[in-house]
Amino acid sequence: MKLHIVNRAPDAGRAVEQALSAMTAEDRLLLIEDGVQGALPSQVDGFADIEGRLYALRDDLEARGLMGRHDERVKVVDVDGFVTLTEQAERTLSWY
Amino acid sequence: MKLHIVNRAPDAGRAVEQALSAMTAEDRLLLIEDGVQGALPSQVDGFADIEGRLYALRDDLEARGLMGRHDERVKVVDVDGFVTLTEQAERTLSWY
Amino acid sequence: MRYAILLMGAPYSDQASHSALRFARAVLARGHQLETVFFYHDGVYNAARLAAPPQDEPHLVDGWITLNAEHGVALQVCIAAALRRGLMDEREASRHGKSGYSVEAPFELTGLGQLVDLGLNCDRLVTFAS
Amino acid sequence: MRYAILLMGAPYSDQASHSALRFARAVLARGHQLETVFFYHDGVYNAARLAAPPQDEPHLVDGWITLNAEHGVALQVCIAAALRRGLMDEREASRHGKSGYSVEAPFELTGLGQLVDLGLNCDRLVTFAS
Amino acid sequence: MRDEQTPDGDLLVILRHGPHGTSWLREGLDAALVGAAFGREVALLFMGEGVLALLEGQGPGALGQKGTGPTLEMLEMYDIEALYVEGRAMERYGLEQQDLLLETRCLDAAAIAELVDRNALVLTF
Amino acid sequence: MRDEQTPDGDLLVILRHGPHGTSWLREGLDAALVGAAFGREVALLFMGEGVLALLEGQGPGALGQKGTGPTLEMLEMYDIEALYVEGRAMERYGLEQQDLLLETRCLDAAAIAELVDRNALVLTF
Repeated sequence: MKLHIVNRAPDAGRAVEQALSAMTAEDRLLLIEDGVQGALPSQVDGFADIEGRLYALRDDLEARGLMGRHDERVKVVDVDGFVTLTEQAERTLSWY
Repeated sequence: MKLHIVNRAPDAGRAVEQALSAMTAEDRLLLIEDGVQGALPSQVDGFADIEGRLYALRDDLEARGLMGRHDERVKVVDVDGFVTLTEQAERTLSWY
Repeated sequence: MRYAILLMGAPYSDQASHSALRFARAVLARGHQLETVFFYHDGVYNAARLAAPPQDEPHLVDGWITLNAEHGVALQVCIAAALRRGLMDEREASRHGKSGYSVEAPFELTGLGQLVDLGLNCDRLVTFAS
Repeated sequence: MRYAILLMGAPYSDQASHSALRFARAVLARGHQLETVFFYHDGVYNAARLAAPPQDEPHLVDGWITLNAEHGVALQVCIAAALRRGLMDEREASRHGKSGYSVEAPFELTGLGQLVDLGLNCDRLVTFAS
Repeated sequence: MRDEQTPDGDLLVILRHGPHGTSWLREGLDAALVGAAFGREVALLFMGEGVLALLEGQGPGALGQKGTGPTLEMLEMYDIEALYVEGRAMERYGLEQQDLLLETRCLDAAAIAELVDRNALVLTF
Repeated sequence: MRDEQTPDGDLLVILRHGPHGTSWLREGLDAALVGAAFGREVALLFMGEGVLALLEGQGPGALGQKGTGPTLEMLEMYDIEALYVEGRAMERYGLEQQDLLLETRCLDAAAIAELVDRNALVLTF
């Protein structure tokens, strides 16, 4: 199992599309930085294929005033949780 | 009349969409740098609303091997032509 | 006409600086006046005096210096954007108690107000950004 | 576990450097070893020794230096990417006939091969980029 | 009587980047504040991700940018009152005026083109 | 006999940026060449705008990057022969194998996911 890290908004180019292409059925995806925009209910449909394996970083949601506005299907983790995700994954890939 | 300059690929975010929103019916649009990808026949439909007012920079087409592959509805200018366009326009706006 | 250029891209990492230099030369070649190149955002990295690119690549810093020497183009660097990014001239370095400096003449540190002035007083302001 | 971080974003201009530093601290706090932070692409600007950000903003360079001092994290800067961008240590400056320098210990200039080694030999390599 | 051809404003700053991820928003706001401090008539247009800058409940963020809240408060101090948002972006993010920190006017594409046309200087960030 | 669980390659470099506009392509290729010079098994995947790096007829470009042509020739010198392109990007740009400088294999999303899975180290540029 691998962890894919996306720091770009769904709007801002092809990072999300490319990450999704490269994921196997076990892989997880973590949204950080501007990537957390993808956790908004209006954006989250793009991640329907990986339901249950989509995460977003709490700090970055909070800084942007998006905590509480995010879709409930997104699992929120703090920085410790981010480290845990990298422990559990054999490898990580970043899409930016 | 204003000149809008776009240096991003149609793919790479909202620069093209935003430039088109901000254009009046006389304004012109010049594609430079990675923006010249927009001159490809497969991409140029996005500029249908400004036919006749769409330009692309020759140097950047050539460097990318796109000269000759571009759609014939795009007017190709060299750097001198770029300066001329800025002379003719009252103002320029850049979208990146 | 009187032109000014606003440059907001890092050198080498992307094409904005090269596009700006190419455009600057074409403006001058057509007999216009190029008042100033204003460096803002990551554009301020163009003013780093130690750049040593591989010999087969264009040397941007030298390109800017030539524009200044041959055509009197002012090279103005936003001071706040520069300081944040670790660029300062000798005066700012001593003010911040640092030894060494990374920006020197003909690049000059200046305030952001200068950009607004340029935009409103020149005939054309053309922006290149990453 | 043994971690390494690859950082490819300019400081201040975007969040990548801050994310990397935040992640680095969390990795260490959980008892892992953080072998190296490798600076590539615009990430090399993190090694500019003169940075003087406003006092109310986090000082990235100091953050990296603290990681090195307290946890022995190596701070490796790709030499080719650095030279292109006007960053060099005293040795490289004298080799290129330049006075002054912009990178100093604990940052070290190193080759890109080091990145491949880190990626293959550490348990985890995590990339932060702009 | 004012000439119809005269631009209405001195400076329009277009903000197209959200807060915290990059310094574009902050450096764009700085340009607007400087323009206003120099006595210019300044308007702001938030496009694309830029509309997120106006969202209530933001924190300081990793770049230590103090949240945009305090910066936006400075807009009032500097008498920058002409604030516009792109309607299409508001829709895309599912936002309404009540989600925003400041009172804005929502513009469609035609109104954006007109606003851009009415200002002597337009800077995009 | 080889263990099925063992990754097939040491290093996969994914190139997602076109030539000339930024230094990402060049700095990604440098990483691939260094990996190969150190005796690693290296594969390249061109995704999105990255497929344009393989286009015939390129010039040196404003960044003076010598065209990608000469750099791509180095791939052969360093025995980097596993070259892949993203099918979706080829389609988007209306490109065929015959438009490209080098022989590549065209992959759909499932094949990309598998390729990524089979390499010990994946670097994205």
